[in-house]
Amino acid sequence: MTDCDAKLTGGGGLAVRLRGAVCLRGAFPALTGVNLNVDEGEAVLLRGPNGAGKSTLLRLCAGLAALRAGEGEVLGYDLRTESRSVRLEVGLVAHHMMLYEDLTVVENLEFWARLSGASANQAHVALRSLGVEERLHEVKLRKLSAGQRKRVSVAAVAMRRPRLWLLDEPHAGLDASGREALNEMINLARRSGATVLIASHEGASAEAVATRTIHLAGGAVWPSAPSTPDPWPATQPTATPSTADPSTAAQPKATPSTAARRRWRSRRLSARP
Amino acid sequence: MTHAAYVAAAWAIGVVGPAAYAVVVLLRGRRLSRSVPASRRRWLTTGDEGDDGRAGGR
Amino acid sequence: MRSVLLIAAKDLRIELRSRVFLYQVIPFAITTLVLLGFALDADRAALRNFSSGLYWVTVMLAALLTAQRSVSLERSSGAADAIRLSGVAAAKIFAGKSLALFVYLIVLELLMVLGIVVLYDATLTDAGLAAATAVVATLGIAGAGTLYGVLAAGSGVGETLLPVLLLPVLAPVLISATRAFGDALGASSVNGWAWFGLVGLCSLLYMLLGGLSYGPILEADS
Amino acid sequence: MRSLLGLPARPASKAAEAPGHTGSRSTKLLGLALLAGVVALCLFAFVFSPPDSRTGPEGTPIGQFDAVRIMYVHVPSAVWGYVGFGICALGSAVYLLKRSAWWDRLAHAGAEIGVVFCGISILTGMIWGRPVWGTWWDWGDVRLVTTLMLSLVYLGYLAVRSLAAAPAARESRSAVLGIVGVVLIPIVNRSVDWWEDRTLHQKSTLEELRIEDLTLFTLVLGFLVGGLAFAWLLIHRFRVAWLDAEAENSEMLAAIEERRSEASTLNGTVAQEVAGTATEAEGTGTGAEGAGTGAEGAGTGATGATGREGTGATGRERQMEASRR
Repeated sequence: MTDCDAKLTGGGGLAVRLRGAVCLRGAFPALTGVNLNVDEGEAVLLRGPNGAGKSTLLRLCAGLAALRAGEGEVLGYDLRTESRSVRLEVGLVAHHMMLYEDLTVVENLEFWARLSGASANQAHVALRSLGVEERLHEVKLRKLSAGQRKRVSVAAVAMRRPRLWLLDEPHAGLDASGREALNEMINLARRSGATVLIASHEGASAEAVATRTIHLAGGAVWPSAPSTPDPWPATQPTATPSTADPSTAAQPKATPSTAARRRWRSRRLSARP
Repeated sequence: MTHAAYVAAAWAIGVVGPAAYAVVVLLRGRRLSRSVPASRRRWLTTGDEGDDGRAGGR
Repeated sequence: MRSVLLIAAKDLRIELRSRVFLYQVIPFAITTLVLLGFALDADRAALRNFSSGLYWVTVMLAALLTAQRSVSLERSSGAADAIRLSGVAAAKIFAGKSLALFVYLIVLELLMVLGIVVLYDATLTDAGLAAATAVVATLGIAGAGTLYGVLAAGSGVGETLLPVLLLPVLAPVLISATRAFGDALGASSVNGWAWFGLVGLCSLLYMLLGGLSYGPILEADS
Repeated sequence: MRSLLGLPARPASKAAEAPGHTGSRSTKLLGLALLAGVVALCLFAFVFSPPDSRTGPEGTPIGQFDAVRIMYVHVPSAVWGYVGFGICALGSAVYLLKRSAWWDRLAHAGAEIGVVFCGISILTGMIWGRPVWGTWWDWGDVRLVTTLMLSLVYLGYLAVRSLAAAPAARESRSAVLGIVGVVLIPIVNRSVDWWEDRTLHQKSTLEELRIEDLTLFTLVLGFLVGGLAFAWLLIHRFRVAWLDAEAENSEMLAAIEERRSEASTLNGTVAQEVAGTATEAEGTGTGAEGAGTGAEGAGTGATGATGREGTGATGRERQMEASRR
């Protein structure tokens, strides 16, 4: 619809690129036209009130929710046509656990590991790094506390070594040591070049790892504050809106220039009868 | 006429059934037509003749 | 093939742990057999004559329960999303889920054969035909149940929608399996193996259609 | 009478602009032909064609007498009902291959009309069976049982279509149901056929009746009139399905607009967090009005919210349309 769309086909360095993305949940428009660019290696914090569309945005980036309108690319794959490739390379920690209550911790992880082609060893490494104690490995998930389950479900994602991490309220229900372990894991992933999107209400824990914050409201991105300094400089340059890429002009990054605002206002007024 | 009651009942169903259905379809079409602009109803914009129901392209 | 077995084994293991099958589905089947006996006034001759039909009606009803259970297992935990994220082809997921459903139903049917022998006074005159029919018919029931279970559950009103969708579609299996079983139980003099062929054709079609359309159904489920 | 309904008096004022119905000139001609056909069929069925009064070898009457007149309704409605299911399956298959909205609507229309016609066929069949066979329902009658099973399958199809869901999800689900239903036709037919070795339904109604010329002609006329009714209903039902989707789509657009404007009021709180852009909240708050600014609204300087609002209604509408195809 605008000239920035013409640039969409050129990939390169962007982990997520959404233009006017509209997503439905049932008959409800959960996303109402999201424009978003995320560079590879960034850690972006998504904030916004309940029902702002954060979870759906993450599901969209995971290739699980279908685009109703607009365009989107994740890790260079088109969301409409190559969602299967997207799914193989992302890891989603969602509200629900994505684990079976009646299987033990190890059984759960080994099932997912073998199904997605990871090794059982990776599962154990992931469990250890999230601080799930050895004695819990043979316990049914049903008998774990909420915090322990969360650790297990993060481990189930971590062992797949995704290139894009999509974390939906990952800190909820975790104690201090759990949050620390999680943040460490996120940072570790970023150092190896992964990109992270975190939806969170709990500012402090998530901001510790985020390189910038994006606000969602009413299913669309709201102009956000300038990015906070990056505590873990990743391989990619983190200064997001490089002047070279005009497509970032459409992304609500900084305050719109007053001139543009004035122009728009006058046009709006003149459009009235 | 033999079996007059049966014949009458069958014909009543056979004629009234589709007719009632047609009324329902027409009324629904009228109600919906109000909320959809004429430009989105191709069988109107392509002219009144020769439309075989292929409304709205594919 | 490996992922098919993985998914099926996972389902069976969960079933062994949760005991839903043992404590809910099997008692349901026995209760149904007993109730049908009461409904026919415990008339020995009638029960023996109709045992094959009553048997398959009970299997269908139990299949509804197991199909629903098989779907809710994935959906309640959000694992349906995780399976899609694992990138396994839809046809393989379908095969795995169907295989697990097939195993439960076969176990149930074995028990129910005992049930009709004891309760309805049926005698198994052609065990080979009975076994072949049961295996093939159950494949079809499992395939259709898996496909329609996901389809109905995705629309949000699975509990009421699944029977409405699944039972008419399974009608040919019910008819032909009943006839073949009637022959195997010595209750009727039709050619059971011809009916067995029809059962096989149905099952083949269900599996084929299920494998092809499971993907679109799963994708619609977002 | 159906045709009369197909010829509504146009509101005189805005007739040429946008008549508020699903008719067009061709459907009106079709409706006229249908009306004439119904009149002719009634004449032939009740006046010209004779009752079926044959006698058996021993001189006992074996004919159906006047009950044969039910056949002129029963047989065509069964055949056209099956055609409706066939259209549904065809539309569903093409939809799954091409994801084309057109074929999806066609499948929906076909299924609904198929259920109506098959329902009529079942009812009239029962009414015919009572005097001729002496029973309302006969399990040995293959076609009756098959038709009922099939109608139930397509009732399930309509049930799925009636549920609130994302359009794409609903379309895929119902397409699978539509295909499975038709694949079942031969199997259900075979299985019920074998169910009873003999079947009350004659292998071919026409042969069995040893029909006189006029009876045969009336039956053929019944097929033609049934076909006209089928076509008329199919076109109108298709258009209603199309309108339904359009209305649903514009409702969706309205919901999106509403959600976005609701967001801008909500943004009082968000904007406070976003110190630099706090003053923008009321500037972009009335985004819906921005639609008039056209596609150039997001020029080079306009960023984020401003540009989006400007192109919102038109651009998104186009995209939604594209995604539907």
